[in-house]
Parts: sequence; C-alpha cells; structure tokens
Amino acid sequence: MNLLVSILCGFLYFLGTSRIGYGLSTATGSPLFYGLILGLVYGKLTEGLIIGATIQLIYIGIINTGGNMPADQSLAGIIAIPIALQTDLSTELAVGLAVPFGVLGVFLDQIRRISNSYWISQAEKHAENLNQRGIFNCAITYPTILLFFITFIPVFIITLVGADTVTFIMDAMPQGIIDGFSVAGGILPALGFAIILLIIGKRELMPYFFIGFFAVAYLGINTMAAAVFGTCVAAIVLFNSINQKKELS
Amino acid sequence: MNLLVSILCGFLYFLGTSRIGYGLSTATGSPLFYGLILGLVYGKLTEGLIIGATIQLIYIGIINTGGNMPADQSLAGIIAIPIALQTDLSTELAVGLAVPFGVLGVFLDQIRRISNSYWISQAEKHAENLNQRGIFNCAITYPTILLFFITFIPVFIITLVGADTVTFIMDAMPQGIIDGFSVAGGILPALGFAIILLIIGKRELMPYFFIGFFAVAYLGINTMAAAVFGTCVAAIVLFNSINQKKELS
Amino acid sequence: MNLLVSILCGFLYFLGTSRIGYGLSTATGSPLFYGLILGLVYGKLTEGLIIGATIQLIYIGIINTGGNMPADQSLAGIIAIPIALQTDLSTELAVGLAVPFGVLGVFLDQIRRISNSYWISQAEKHAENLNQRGIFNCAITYPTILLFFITFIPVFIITLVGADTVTFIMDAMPQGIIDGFSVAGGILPALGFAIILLIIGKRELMPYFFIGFFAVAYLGINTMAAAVFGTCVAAIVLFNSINQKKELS
Amino acid sequence: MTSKPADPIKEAEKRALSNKDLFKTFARWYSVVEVSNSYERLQALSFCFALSGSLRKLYKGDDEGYREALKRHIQFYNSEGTFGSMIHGVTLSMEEEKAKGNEITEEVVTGFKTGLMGPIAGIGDTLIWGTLKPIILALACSLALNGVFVGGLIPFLFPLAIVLIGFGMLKSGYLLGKESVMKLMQTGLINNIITSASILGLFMMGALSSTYIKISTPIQFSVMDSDPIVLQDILDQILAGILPLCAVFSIYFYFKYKGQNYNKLIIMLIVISLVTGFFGILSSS
Amino acid sequence: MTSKPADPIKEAEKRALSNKDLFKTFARWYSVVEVSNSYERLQALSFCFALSGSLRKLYKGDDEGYREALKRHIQFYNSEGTFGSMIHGVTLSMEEEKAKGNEITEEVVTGFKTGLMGPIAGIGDTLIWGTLKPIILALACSLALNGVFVGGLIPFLFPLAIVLIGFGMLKSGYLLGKESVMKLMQTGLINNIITSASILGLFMMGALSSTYIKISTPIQFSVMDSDPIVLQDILDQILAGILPLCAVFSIYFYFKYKGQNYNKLIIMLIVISLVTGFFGILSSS
Amino acid sequence: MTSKPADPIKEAEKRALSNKDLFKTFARWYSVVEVSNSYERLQALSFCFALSGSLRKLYKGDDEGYREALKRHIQFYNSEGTFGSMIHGVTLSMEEEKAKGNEITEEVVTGFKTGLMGPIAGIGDTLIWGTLKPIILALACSLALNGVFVGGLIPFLFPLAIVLIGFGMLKSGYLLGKESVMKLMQTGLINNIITSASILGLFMMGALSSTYIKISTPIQFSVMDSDPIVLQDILDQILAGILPLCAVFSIYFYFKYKGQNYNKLIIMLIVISLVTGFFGILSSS
Ligand SMILES: OC[C@H]1O[C@H](O)[C@@H](O)[C@@H](O)[C@@H]1O
Ligand SMILES: OC[C@H]1O[C@H](O)[C@@H](O)[C@@H](O)[C@@H]1O
Ligand SMILES: OC[C@H]1O[C@H](O)[C@@H](O)[C@@H](O)[C@@H]1O
Repeated sequence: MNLLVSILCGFLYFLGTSRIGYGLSTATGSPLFYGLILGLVYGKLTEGLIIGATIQLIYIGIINTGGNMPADQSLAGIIAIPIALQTDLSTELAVGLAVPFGVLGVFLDQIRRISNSYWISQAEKHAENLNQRGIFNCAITYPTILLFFITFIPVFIITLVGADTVTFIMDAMPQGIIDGFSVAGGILPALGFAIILLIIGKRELMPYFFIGFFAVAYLGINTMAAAVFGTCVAAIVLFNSINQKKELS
Repeated sequence: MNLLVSILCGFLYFLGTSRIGYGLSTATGSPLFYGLILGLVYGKLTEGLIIGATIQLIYIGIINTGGNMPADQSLAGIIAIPIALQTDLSTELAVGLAVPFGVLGVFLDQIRRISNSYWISQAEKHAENLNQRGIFNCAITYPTILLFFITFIPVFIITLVGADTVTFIMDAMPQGIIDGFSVAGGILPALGFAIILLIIGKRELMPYFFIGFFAVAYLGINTMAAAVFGTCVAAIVLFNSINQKKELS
Repeated sequence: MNLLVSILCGFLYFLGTSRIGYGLSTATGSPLFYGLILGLVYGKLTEGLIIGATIQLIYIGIINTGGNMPADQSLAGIIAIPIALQTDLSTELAVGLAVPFGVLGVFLDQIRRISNSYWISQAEKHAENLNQRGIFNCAITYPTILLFFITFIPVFIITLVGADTVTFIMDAMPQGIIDGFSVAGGILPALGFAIILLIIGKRELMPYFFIGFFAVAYLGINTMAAAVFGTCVAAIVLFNSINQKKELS
Repeated sequence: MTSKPADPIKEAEKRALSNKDLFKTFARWYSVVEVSNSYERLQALSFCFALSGSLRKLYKGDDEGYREALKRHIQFYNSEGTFGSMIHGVTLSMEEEKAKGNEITEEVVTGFKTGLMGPIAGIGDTLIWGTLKPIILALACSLALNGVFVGGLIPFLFPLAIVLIGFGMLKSGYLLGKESVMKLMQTGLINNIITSASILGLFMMGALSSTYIKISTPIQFSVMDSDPIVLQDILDQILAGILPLCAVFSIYFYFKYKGQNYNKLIIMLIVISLVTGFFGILSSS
Repeated sequence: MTSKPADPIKEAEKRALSNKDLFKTFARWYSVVEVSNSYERLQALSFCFALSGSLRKLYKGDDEGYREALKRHIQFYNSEGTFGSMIHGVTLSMEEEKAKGNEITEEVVTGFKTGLMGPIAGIGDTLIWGTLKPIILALACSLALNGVFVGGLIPFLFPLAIVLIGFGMLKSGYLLGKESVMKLMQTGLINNIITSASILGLFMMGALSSTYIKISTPIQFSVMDSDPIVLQDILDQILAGILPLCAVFSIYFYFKYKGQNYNKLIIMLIVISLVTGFFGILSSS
Repeated sequence: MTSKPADPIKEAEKRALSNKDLFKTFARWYSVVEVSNSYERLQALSFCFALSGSLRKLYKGDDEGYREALKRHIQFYNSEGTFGSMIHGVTLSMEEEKAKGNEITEEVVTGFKTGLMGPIAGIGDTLIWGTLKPIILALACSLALNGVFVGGLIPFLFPLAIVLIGFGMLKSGYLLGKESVMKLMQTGLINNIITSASILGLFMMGALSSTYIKISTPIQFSVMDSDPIVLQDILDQILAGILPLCAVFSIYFYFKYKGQNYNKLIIMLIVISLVTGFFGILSSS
C-alpha cells in the first residue's frame, strides 16, 4: 500500500486510541469515522462509509466496564477498511479481516495499562514535591508518547504490507468461508447487546426489550423512531413515578 | 365416499370427542387437525389446511364453561372437510355445510353427559366397596365405549352417503346463497370473541380490546405480533402493580 | 361574479358568524361547509371540498379563549372559495387569498363585540322592569340585525367584484409567490396547534404529544387511528388513577 | 348502569323546576351564548336571558325577588358554554333555595358563579374546544380531501355533542346542587379527568401536527460529482417530520416568551413563507 | 431461580406422597377430567378416581378412612382442570393430615374444595381457555391458511401447556398446603395476575376480532354522475374495521341483555348472513 | 425555569473557586480521564491531576495541606467519567471546607469518594455508555449505510454530550456539596431516573438487536413434490426475528451462567459462524 496512506492509518489509530478527551476516542477511533476519512482518501466515499458502518455495528454495544476493553473496534477498523478499499474486498470479507484484529487490539491495550502503573508511581513522587508539571507529564505526556509507539508502528507495518498478502489469501478463499464471515458480521453485534442486557436488564423491565425488538420486527420502525418512542415512554414512566411519590407523601 | 375414508372419519370424530386427556381434544378434535389428516389422505394438503383453518376460525373463541358445549367444532369439521375435498367444494360452501353440523353435535354431547349420570351412581357403589378398578371403569372405560357408538356411527354413515347428496344439492345452489354462507363464515367467529368478552371484559380494561383491535386494523400487525405485544404490556402492568404494592407496605 | 352567488355568500357568512347555537357556527361557518355548498353551486364538488378543507386546516387548532377570535376562518373561506372556484384558482393561491381575509375578519368581530356593550346596558333597564321580551331582544334580536349589516354587505360586495380583480392580479403573479403561499398553507396550521399546546401542554404530559407526532410520522397512522389510540390510552390512564385512589383510601 | 341515575331524576319530581324547564333554560342558553358577547361583560346577558324563564317560575308572585335575581345574573360572567352549563344548573338550585326563603345570601350565589367560571372555562376549553373540535374537524378534512362529500357535514357533529353534553351538565348541576358539585371539584377525580383529556388532546395535537403541517425543503446539492443529495432525504433519515416539529415549537416558544400577539405572528409567518418559498428554501409537501 | 423452590421439594421427602405419587395422581386426573362429566355432578367422578390411588396410600391399612375419603370426593365438583389441579394437591395434603390423625373435619376439606372451585374455574377459564387457547389456535390458523402444514400440529401445544402447568399446580398445592394457598388467594397478587391476564386476553380478542371477523359491504352508489362511490372505502376512511367491530359488539350486547342462548343466536346469525349476502348488503372480505 | 438555578450560582460567587476554576478542573479531567488508566489504580492519577490546580488555589500558602490533598487524591479511584464529575465537584467543596479549617477528616473525604464511585459508575455506564452511546452510533450507522457522509461525523455528538453533562455534574456537585448530594442519592428520585433510563436502554437494545443482528437460514426443503418450502418463511410467520432473538439470548445466558469471558466467546461465535455459513445453515440477511 501507499506509504502515505499507511502513515495516515498509523496516525489515525494512534489518535483513536489516545483517549485524550473522554469519549472522544469513541468518535475518533470509530470504524465509522475511519470509513469516512479513508473513503475520502481513496475517492470511494460510499464504500468507505458502508464498510465502516458494518464493522462499527459489530462493536456497537460494547462497554469498557472498569476500563477493561473487550474488543478493539479501532484496530479492527483501521486494518480492514483501507485494505478492503485498496483491494476492492467485499464487505463480508472486510468483516472477516476486521474481527481477528479486534481481538488482537485488546493485547495492545493491556500493554498500555500495565505500563501505566509505572507512571503513577512516578506521579506520587511528584505529588510529594508539589510538582504539578510532573504530575501533568505522568498523567498525559509519557503515556501518550509510549502509546504512539505501541499503536503507530504495528498499524503502519500491517497496512503497508497487508494489502498484497490479503489479496493473495482472499483470491484463494472458497465461497463457503466468505459466507461464514458474512454470518459472523451478522451475528457479532449480538455480543454487545447481550452485555448491555446483563448490565441493565432487570427482570421486571425486560418487557421493554421485547417491545423494542418486535416494534422493529413487526412495525418496521427505524432506530431513530425507536429512540424517540423509547424516550417518550421512559419520560412518562419517570414523571409518573415522581407524581406518585408526591401523592404518597 | 370411499369406505375406508368414512371409517377413518368416524374414528377421528370419536378420537376428537373422547376427551381422554384434558385439552387434548382441542387438538385431536380440531377442524385444523382434521384438515391436515384428510388433506394428506386426499393428496390435497393445502386445500385441507385452508378449509380446516376456515372452519376452525368459526369456533376459535368458544369456551365450554361449566362443561356446556355451545357448538361442536369437531362434527362441523369432520363432516364438511372430507366432503369438501371429495367434491371440490369451495371453502365458502364447506363453511355452509359445517355450521349446521356444529349445532347438531351439541345434542350428541348432551346424550353423553346425560348417560354419564348413570356411571357416577355406579361408581359410588364401587367406592363403598373400595373397588378402585370399578371406579376406573366408570370413570373412563364405560363412558368411552358408549361414546364410540354415539360418535362413530353417525359420522361413518353421513360421510359415506353424504358426498353424493351434497354434490347434488350444491350444484343447484344459487350464487346468492353461496355468498350468504361466505358472509356467515366471516361473521361467525365474532360469536366466540363476544363470549370471551363477556367473561373477561371488565369495563376498565376494555381499552385494551380496542387497542388490540385497531393495532391490527391500522398497523397491520399479525396475530403473533399481537400476542407478543400483549404479553409485554400485561407483564409490565403486572410488575408495576406488584412493585406498587411493595412500596405501599 | 353572479349576483345570486354573491348574495348566497353574504348570507352564508352572516349565518356562519351569527353564533346562534353555541358551537354551531363552528360548522355553519367552516370553510369546509362553505366548500361543500359552493362546490355544489358551481358543480365542482370535489374542488370545493379540497379548497375548503385546505383552508380549514389553517384554522383547525384555533380557540377563541375568552371570546377573543384570533382569526376569522369564515371570512377567509367565504371570500377565497367562491373566487377560486369561479376563476379556477389553484389551491395554493386560494390559500394566499384566504389568509389576509382571515386577519381582516377579526376587526369585524371586534366591531360586533364593542357594539354589544350597548345592548347589555339596555338589557339592565329591562331587567329592572322585569321585561323578559326586552332582555330577549337585547340578547339576540338587536345584535343579530346589526351583525347582518356588518357581515352581509362587505362579503356581498367583495365577492361581486372580487373575481375580476383577482383574475387580473393572479395572472401577473410570479411562480415564486405562488410557491410562497403554498408554504404558508403548509405552515399556518402550526399556529393553532401551538396555541393548544400552550393551553394544555403540561410539561409532564408532553411525551404524549411526541408519541402522537411520531406515530403519524413513523407508523403512518391516520387521524382517526390517532383518535382511537389516544382515547384508549387516556381511558387507561384515567381508570388507573381512579383505581389507585381507591386502593390508597 | 340504568338504575343508579334513576334516583336523582325521581327526586327531581319533587323539585320546583321540571325537566322541561331545565331543557328550556338550556335551549335559551345554547341559542344565545355568544350572540351578545361583549368586551365589557362577555356572557353576562346570555346568562341572564337563559335563566330568566326559570327564575320567573321560582319567584312566582315575588316580583322583587325576581328583579333582584335578574340583576344578580346580568353581572360579568364568562365560562366555556358546554361545561359551564353546570353552573347554570347549580345556580338555579341555589335560587330555588333562596326563593323558598332559605338563607342563601347573594354573595354565596355570585361567589359560586365567579369562583367556578374560571376553572370550568379551563376544563371546557381543553376538552371541548382544544380536543374535541380539532379532532372532529381533522376527520372531516381528511374525508373532504379525499373528495368524500360527507366530510363537509361532519363538523355538525360538534354542536350536536355540545348539546348533549351541555344539557347533561345543566341537569346534573341542578340535581346535585352546590355542595355536591363543590365536592366533586375538590376530589382528585376532576383532575384525573383533565389529565386524561389532556393526554388525549396532546396526543391528537401531535398527530394533527404531523399530518397537517406540511413543509419540506426542496434544497439539493452535490458533493464530489456525486448524485444530487436531497437535503429532505437526509432530514427524514435523521428524524421524520423534523421541519413540521420545528415549526410548531418555534411558534410555541414565540408565544410563550414574546406574548400571544396572534395577528403579528400570522403576518410574520406569511412573510417567512413567501420569502422561503420564493427562494426555494421551503416548500409545501 | 433454581435454589428457592428446592427447599419445599426437599421437605417433600418427609411427606407421605412422593413426587411419583403426585405425578400418578395428576396423570389420572389429566386423562379423565371430562370423560365422565355429567350434568349431575360434573367432574366429581374424575376427582374421586384421580385421588383414589394416593388416598389408598395415605390411608394404608385404614379401610374405613379410605372409604370415607372416597365417598367424600365423589361429591359434586367442577372447576377448570388445569389450575384446579391445585385443589387436588391441597386436598391430598389435608387428607394426609387427617390420615395422620390430626383434627381436620370433613367439613373443612369439603368446604375448601367447594369454596375454591368456583374462583379457580374463573381464573382458569380466563387464562387457559379464554386466552391461551384462542392464541394458539389463531397462530395455527394463520400458518395453515398460508399452506404451512405445521399449522395443523400447533394445536397440540395446548394440551402440552396444560400438562406442564397442571402438574405444577398440583405439586405446589400439595407442598404449600391449605393455609398458604388461602393466603395466596387473599393477597392482591392473584387479582393482579388476573388483571394482567385479562389485559392480554382482551388485547388478543381485539386483535383476533380484527383479523378473523371478515365482513365488508359491497354496496356502491353514484352521486351526480361521479365515479361510483364505494361505501366500504368511506367506512374505512371513517374507521377501519368498523363492520367487524359492530358485529362483535352487537353479539356482545345481545348476550348481555337477552341471555346467552347460543344456539338461537347462531341460527339468527346464519339467517342474517344468508339474507345480507344474498342481497349484496354484506360480503366476506 | 431560569430563575431558580440562578440562586446557587450567585451564591457561588462567595465561594473560593470561580466558574472558571471549575471549568479548568473539568477540562483537565475530561482531557486525561482514561489516558493514564492502569490496572493498579485506574483513574487515580487523572483524578489527582484534574484537581491539582484547584487544590493549589484552595490551599494557597498552605503547602503541607496541598501536599496532603494531592496524596489523598492519587489513591485508587474509578467511576464513570461523566456522571463521576459530580464527585470531583463535591470533593472540591469538601476540600474547601477543610482548607478553611473546618473539621473534615481525611476519612470523610475518601469515604465519600470511594462510597459513591461505585454506584455512580453503575449509573453512568448505564446511561452514557450503555444507552446514549449505542443510540448515537446506531443512528450514525444507519445514515452511513445509506451513503450519507454526515453519518461518519455523528459519533462526535457523543463526546459533545459528555462535555455538557459532565461539566454540569461537576458544577452542581461543587455548589450542592456533600449533604445535598447524599440526600439526592437517597431519595427514590435517583432510582426512578435509573429505572426510566433502563427502560429507554432496554427498549433501544431490543430495537437495535432487531435491526442490526442479521441472521437467517437459507434452508429449503420439499414435501410431497410441493414447491420448495423456505424454512425462513415459516420462521417469520411463527415469530419475526426469531433467529436474532435466539442469538442475543444464547449469548446472554452464556455470559450469565458461564462467566464473561469475552474473547473466548467471540472466537466461539466466529467458529460457529464459519461452520454454519459454510454448510448453508445460516446466512446473513
Ligand atoms: O465502569 C466504570 C468505568 O470504568 C473505567 O474507568 C472506564 O472504562 C469508564 O469508562 C467506565 O465507565
Ligand atoms: O367452567 C369451568 C369448567 O367447567 C367444566 O368442567 C369444563 O368445561 C372445564 O373445561 C371448565 O373449565
Ligand atoms: O375561554 C372561555 C370561553 O370564553 C368565551 O366566552 C368563549 O370564547 C367560549 O367559547 C370560551 O370557552
């Protein structure tokens, strides 16, 4: 692949995992955003958006509770999208390519969090010395510099040499496997939703899940409509419970 | 009609009204089930299912409160379905044929329940003598043997000779009458629903009836969707009322 | 325009604003009704209904709280509809013609209500003299006679000479302006709805507004369906709150 | 259902005013409510006229009492005509007491009237004019737009409903009397009813807004030689009906924070429509 | 969810009847419930037969006690068979006490049975026969009408559900015993459950009415040389499903006010259908 | 609506930290929350760094106090960053007291922090990460899949919302102080809010599951020379979306009963997908 594109990818992955700005990485590191940028770069905006969104969906429900990242949507996206755009891979195969990297990225994050233990021990000393600047560096400068190496280099290398390898492999891929990846792309979003269910799914509120599910299945409403109706119902329940409390007291 | 088919019909009607297995006759005696079996026998599966379902719908809401059978779906089905399949009757005319037998079947059931009074008086004596076997026979063996004669014979005869008679009559039937039977098929299910309304239709819950009605009329949802949404709403109401009770106490 | 039609129009406007029969003027003075009558007169029933309904919609949500009329749907309708039917005006232009008269009509109503102050001072004297007949005349006869002049004459004149003027003007109207009036026709109904929101829109009930709005937008239900579902939900809420009160006491 | 209301009606037979008297009162009221409405005293004259016949009967032979009563009820009065009929009923029952010589001061009668006319106007305007009227008209419009001529007659259901409800109100007001009506107003029931009606009303306003506010944008543009991008399509994907929703809430907040100058706003809206229509920013859809 | 019910089951091991005994009792009951149903005593014989085996075990060696018990339970009994199984369970637990020599009079046992059989029939008829059965059949019909043969087998889900629920009821009746069951019946819980089930039932009846009552009118007419006006189209614009709704409520009110003579009504309906069908007033749609 | 919050803000002017100080604290926090996250102490360093500036101001001239404070806040801390900002606010208000010399022991400050960080993490993870995030991303995806480029930018609404909510939280935490916040946590209100948010969240998860889990079965078979029967058609008639629903609940129960080993499951799922896809048992639809 083009050297410049590889550099861009390395940088985008660094940006998307830098975590500067709480929740900002959710945007800057999203396959969706990568799909937009790389789609523009390759002059294939629509394809970029579609592949980006398809990969995004796999990770749509994932939460990093307690800081633990169950899968790395950014690595999945930043590897699969440019290679797919470059080699005109189908969306299904792009998913097949993305998923393993989504798993691998978790290890990179573990390296980051292990190494961060060192900086906090340093920061304690700076605190003792009332050295605000030192705390600042431990909190942001050093971890970020280290991160740059952990993130930029692997992505740069993989995207640089990956396209050829991938073309080679994909050409030999039987249709059955391609179908399998397409199933994986269809089934993996269930993971994130199941996790959220575990967190917020009180038994007595589960009917709302089913209403939402079948409102889409039978009435064909879209996501935004669901958000609107869901918000309205939630608001009614909230106001009701507040009112009731008032009446009781 | 073929002798074997008539024997089968007689037997199916006996089975469907034997009442061995509480609620089992709801399945074994359903026009739907008859439609399936007879459809297979005649090699007209689809027609059998459709006629069976159409007759079934007439009786879908009927309840035998206090053991009183308001109409006999089994007799209606077991007469109309084979004759219709044999003579290629339209579904509307099959309904027209079914309905009178649905009324007549009630008398057969009354014979059964009247005669059953005899067995219970016998059973009391067996109870006195601690004769479990005797009680068993009164509870099941004798009533069932008797039932066999009440049910098998009439159906066997009617189906044996019925087809020709029906063909003869139906050929002479003006279109206006056929239209009338078709209206009857469309209107009769209302009977069962009205009865259920009488039983469970508390005034303050009637809005749910209307929501269900118009959800189908305006949103076009099907029966299963209605069941799902209805269950969810009922569950929410149930959990709510339980919760409220908790908060009060 | 034809003299007879103009007389009819004058009379219809008088009738529609006479206010004899509380709420009756809502029907007799509605553009919808005018559209029906004038459509019949001109032999263009469908056109009359559509123009009438379109103008009606502009004023659908308007309430005369405290007797103050914010806009005069009757004058709007009785001027625009006959002229439009006579000169084959498009519905958009009919709206453009209607709206200014809807504003002007307010002044006529103000004259009426100012002059009515005189009659009440008269009526007080009759009360003193126990003169029921006198009260009657002050309450209905005199105001109605006066109203006849305020309403019949202007409408008679305008409709008599209006058509030609309008044809002249409208021929010279650029398409951009026509588009503008069409936008006005689409946006003006919002006025009435916003006013009703001001009156009944308690914050905690606003979710119902949004549910209604998006039920139409996403589920495509029509007005009647909305009325049915809304009534059911309102009834459930009512019965619930009554039940709850019972349980508490 | 039929047995319970029977009692008060029976009881009514012992009362001074017959069902026919009450109906006449209602008929007078219904006919003139708004005819003599003036800025000064609004529905005062109509109120007085409506009661005049029945009052005459109550104060039979007592001209002075009758005169006082007439003067009492030609004072300022304004409420919603349908639900407000209940006030007429209660007033008559109080006048009946008074005519019989029971101790009811003029203050009590007038106090009751003026105390209730406000709240009941609110209820009636919400239920009758803010909910029932637009629902009926909306149904009528949708039929008419489809060329069904019945649409032009449906609006007459509205005065019909008013007559039925209004007479019921007057009658029950008379039969229940002041105490019961006051009690009714104080239990939460009336609030529950208003809340439910507001739910229906708001739901309908939402539905009507969505159905009958018809604006969209015809704007299109192209990015990188792509097919023309239709802005309305994007808006629809984001939130269906976003423009009508904006319209109704813009007006709502304008009224809320800048005061309800209706005529000013209607002119502003027409100007905005002409400008945005002319320049192809908005269109009616 | 699995840990809590474990306790009473464990406890059951100290009880006279094993799980197997209970299952046998239920199997007998399930098999014969309606077979011997007579106008005179309805399910009496089935009740007696179902319990006979377990009673023998409880009154082992006490022939007199056994005889009394058999006679006690061949008396009038009628309830809904599925939920009613709970009564069997409680009865067995009371008989167990009695067999052990504890003071439980015959009146208590019979009183309990006859006291509960009515309410539980109501619950069961609502939940099992009025809600569950039509839902299952409706699903089956809609599959069959589309030619899916599974539709013909779906009705067997109904007896399956009855077996599962019924045995659960019998078991918990036996394990909980009279006091607990009475208490359960008295807390509002049972009412809440019935209310919820009625909500589901009514919702479904609405949906089924709308789906399966199929009438429309083929009437058409013309006004002023216009295109023919299709009456059904106008009805649909006014209120979708208005005719089926009228049908179900006409029958409902007929039953309510004229008594539930089913056969008379079915014949009337057929006559009406033939007439309206013949003259082209109604058609099936 | 505008008058009420005005008071505490006014009052804030008498407080040691200005609005600007608070904003700076939030900005620092917002920038670094997760950057230094370590397995050992998670957000400890970020918490300390975020407060360091404001603490300096509070302990102006009191180096020892400042040192103690810094060390106090470099201890283990983890919560959800947005709602958790309220803890920062309250902590600052307590430190302000402490700096002024009021009796607030170190234990109280730390106890408050560690006591609240858990519950607030739960709330925040539910509302912000479990509800808001997937909703925004889902909207973005559906736009992007339709080729609308704005879809790629919509995710930025998420950090925007975090900034707005988070700063509000920090500010109100500081202005309300410990007592008020504790009280707020104890009234049912917070529970009501969580319940409502969970309702929205669950509703959305249902909708998203139905929209974005895309599996179906391509299996077809024939019975008696009939047209091929498409299994998916039958499934759809039985229950729309039955396969996606099974998928999400299989995973749910796997997690629930076999522990949350995410990576193991993801690999299992891919293997299952490849096998079922290869043999034509499932397909993506
Ligand atoms: O689970 C609480 C909390 O843990 C970590 O600190 C982060 O992943 C946060 O995003 C999360 O909210
Ligand atoms: O109505 C109670 C009960 O009566 C009879 O015994 C049977 O028809 C039962 O199915 C029914 O449940
Ligand atoms: O607002 C109360 C009341 O005021 C006026 O008298 C009239 O416009 C009534 O229609 C209205 O209900």
